[in-house]
Amino acid sequence: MIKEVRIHGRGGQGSVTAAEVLAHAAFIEGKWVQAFPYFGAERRGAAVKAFARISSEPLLVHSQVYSPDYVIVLDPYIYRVVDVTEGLKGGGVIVLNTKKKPSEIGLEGWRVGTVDATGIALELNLLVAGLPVVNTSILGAFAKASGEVKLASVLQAVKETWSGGVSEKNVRATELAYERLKKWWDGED
Amino acid sequence: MVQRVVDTANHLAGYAAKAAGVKVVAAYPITPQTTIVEKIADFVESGEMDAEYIRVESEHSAMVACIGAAAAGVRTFTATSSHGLALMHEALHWASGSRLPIVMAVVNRAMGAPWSIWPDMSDSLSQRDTGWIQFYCAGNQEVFDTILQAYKLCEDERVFLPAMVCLEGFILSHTYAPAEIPDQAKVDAFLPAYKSGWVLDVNKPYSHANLVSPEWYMEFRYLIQEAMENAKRLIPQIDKEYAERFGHAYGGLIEKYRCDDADLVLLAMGTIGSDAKLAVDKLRKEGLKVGSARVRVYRPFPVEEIVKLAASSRMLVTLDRHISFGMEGFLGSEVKASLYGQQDRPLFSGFIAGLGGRDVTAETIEKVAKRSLKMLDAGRVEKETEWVDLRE
Amino acid sequence: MTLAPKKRGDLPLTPLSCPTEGSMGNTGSWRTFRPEVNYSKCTKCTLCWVFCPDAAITRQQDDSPKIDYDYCKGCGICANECPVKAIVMVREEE
Amino acid sequence: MVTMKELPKEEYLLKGHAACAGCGAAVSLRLLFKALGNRVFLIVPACCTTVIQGPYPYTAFGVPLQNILFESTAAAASGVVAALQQRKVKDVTVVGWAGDGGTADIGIQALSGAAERKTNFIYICYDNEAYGNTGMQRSGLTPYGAWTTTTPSGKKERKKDMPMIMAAHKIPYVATACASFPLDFVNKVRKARDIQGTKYIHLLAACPTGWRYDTSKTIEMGRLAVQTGLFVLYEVENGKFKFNPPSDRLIDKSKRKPVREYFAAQGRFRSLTEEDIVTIEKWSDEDWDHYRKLASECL
Repeated sequence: MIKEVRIHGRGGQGSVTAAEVLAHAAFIEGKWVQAFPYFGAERRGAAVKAFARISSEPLLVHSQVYSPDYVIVLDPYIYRVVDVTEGLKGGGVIVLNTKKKPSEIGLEGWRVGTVDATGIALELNLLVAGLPVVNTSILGAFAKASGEVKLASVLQAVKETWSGGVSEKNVRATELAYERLKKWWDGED
Repeated sequence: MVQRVVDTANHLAGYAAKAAGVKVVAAYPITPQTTIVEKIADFVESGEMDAEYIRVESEHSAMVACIGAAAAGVRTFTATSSHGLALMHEALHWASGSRLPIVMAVVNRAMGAPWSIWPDMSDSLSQRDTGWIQFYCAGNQEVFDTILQAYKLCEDERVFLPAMVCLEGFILSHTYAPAEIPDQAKVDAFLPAYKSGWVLDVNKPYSHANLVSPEWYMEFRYLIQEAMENAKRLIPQIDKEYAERFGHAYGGLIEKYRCDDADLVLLAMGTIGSDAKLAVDKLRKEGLKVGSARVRVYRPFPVEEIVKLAASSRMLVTLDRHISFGMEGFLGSEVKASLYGQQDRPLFSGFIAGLGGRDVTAETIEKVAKRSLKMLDAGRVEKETEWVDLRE
Repeated sequence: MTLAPKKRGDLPLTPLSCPTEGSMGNTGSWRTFRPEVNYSKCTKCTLCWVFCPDAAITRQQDDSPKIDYDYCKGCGICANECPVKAIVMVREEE
Repeated sequence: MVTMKELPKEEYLLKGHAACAGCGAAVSLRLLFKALGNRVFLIVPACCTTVIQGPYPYTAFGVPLQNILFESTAAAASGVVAALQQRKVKDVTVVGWAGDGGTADIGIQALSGAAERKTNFIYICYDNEAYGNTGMQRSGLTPYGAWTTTTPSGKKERKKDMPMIMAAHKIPYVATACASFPLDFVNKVRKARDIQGTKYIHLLAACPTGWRYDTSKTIEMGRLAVQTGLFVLYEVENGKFKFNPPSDRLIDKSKRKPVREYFAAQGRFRSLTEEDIVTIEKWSDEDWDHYRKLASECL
């Protein structure tokens, strides 16, 4: 069984890192994984995509992701300019970083979860070059929304990617995002 | 202890250079190769790798610096892509003519004009006749393993030739996947200390590669051809030894998948050869007797393996991520050339696919196979070369 | 050092050439004029030896020159540079 | 400072080599080995020295010599130096020996890169002011007005100032030299050997075949180039410019021979006009002014 994830963000928000950490978390659980950027030149600020595959068997596939099972949206505005549901499988889950409630997004018909990852970053002073870091914490929300990876695995992957204070803050942010996810389909709106 | 990582094929190429105990790296950055040399720069600066990293001013100089370093007695490594490889062209000839066992990672990228940073194999396949051994990989682990195997092969006295280890840009180079980095002591046991056929030595003051008249030039070329034939014999042996030591095997020259009773065999190189397995599984479920064969070594070309495949099947189909303008894809040409001496040749059709990063999915490969099966049913091939997914 | 190859099996894997006097043969045959040393005039300044492009002049024990006619190409630099004109160029047939 | 009689008798450019009669480069190679002995790796691109070796299976060179691609002398040296560093070999001098085309034209990129990387080697450009090996075609170092086979009516542009280009790389040692002043050359090579980093020596190598003069006049031609002030012997050591003898005695223009003596001695300058000569002399005066300024700044 292969599960495919697409991550939307803007250049500089760490979409590719999010895909890597997610893949790493699944790898810790003994899964076969891939993580890769959209094949192109990434430019700071421009809309970008990254992908992850999580599989119970070795991955022979090397083509791009066309019909993901999950979509993660790092940027609160990008869903207005990019069709984040493109190719998304029926019943697919979308996890967005936004202050809004899932019902306020306007993505009717999809299983939408939201979390204010930007707010969490500001709260914890988790900033890089003055910008809030949201790419790791949202994986906590994704873990809860999808059930594809355990929160503990995500935290482990975060600890293996960063060290010291940065790691601690990322861990805390991920835990908070896990706790604060609002799921439309479970009546948490 | 085995180190289990999730990392890109490019980073694994860097890990392989480190594991191989490379002493001189000379490289110039180019997308999508860059993360290989960035990784090596990190290794060298952190002291994890005891090597000189020469930050040369061009790919031409990268290859020539490797030639100089290899001639001065140390193991060398470089990496490039596309136009960088093209710029090296004459130096590639000089390296093989000098019989120096240089190993280079080539991160396949299309050639311009126009600019493209996306993968196809026209860069490395254009270097077909330079006297370099060419490996094509289909996964991150294979990139690591093949680099180690390449050193073992190139430094064998029956070979003493340079080798390219090719991996498709982005598809492998920038894709994170799990891989194992074996214990260093086990690598050292597999790969002995650097060996080359000659070395600059004040006690043996030879002039290397001065003018050779027509009286002997041909014989020196013949020696290279012999070395290539030797390499063809040795690659499966080295792959087997590697599998015994490290548990990863790649089929030597060709990785066959469900070919034994196949009517039709799909031939490809690189990751298309991996995705082809998915297509084969699907077609088999439909009762269609299709197999796939991934040509892992393009030079020396596995003629005998192709002949065997032809003998056991009714149709061979190639998927080339390459076009030789005015002809067809190289893999197609060479598969056919391999079979000319055979009686009862199978049908053949060649497909051009995936140029400049056009995605080749399992569904695409399935479509190619079904189209070819129709020709097989009809007993004739309408058009020997077709372009897959070409827009109207 | 290895001898000249006679058959393919004698070749090294790549051309490695051995230091040899007369790598281009007996280059003395290129000559039209021949330098001759008048040892009674020679001051043993060694300039002819220093400036000979062909290493065809040996500096002897007493610093006087000895010309190797097997390899001297007859360029005439030695005669031109000799401060006391102790070397003269003579036509080969004379 | 070495004397003539202290020069070693050993020859590492062996007699019977394939240089033209009267070859300035061949004299220079002999002197190079008199300076360094045989613990030398010589890197040679396509140039006259490719041919001078003679054909396989023989070579006229008694030191290890790597023939390499035209534009890549300094790149090959970079690799060799890195390997020696890894092998902890310290008693071998790496020398790149390239012609003017291989240095100032096709090879300038690799040379500039190697110098910028502080590669520890000596680079010697033996400058015969044209592509001699292929039969005298114009190079970036062919002087103004000179005939070559590709400038049949004389070159219309000035020669690149290669040693000053190298000095601009802030390498520790740049020098000019000529076999006509053999001890000066030998001393400079030995000095270069003992300096860490990239050392560049620009060596004027008179060529009877290409310059169109009698083979016996090679040493005289180099001497004349210096005496007329058209070629100036100097060194730039750690940025400090210094005239070397005999150029240091020619700062006063009246001490120099007239430039036309140099032109008259060579067939390749046959098409120079009076105006050309005046122009060249003016350029030469400007060069001297520049050098004099550099020298006085460094006092």
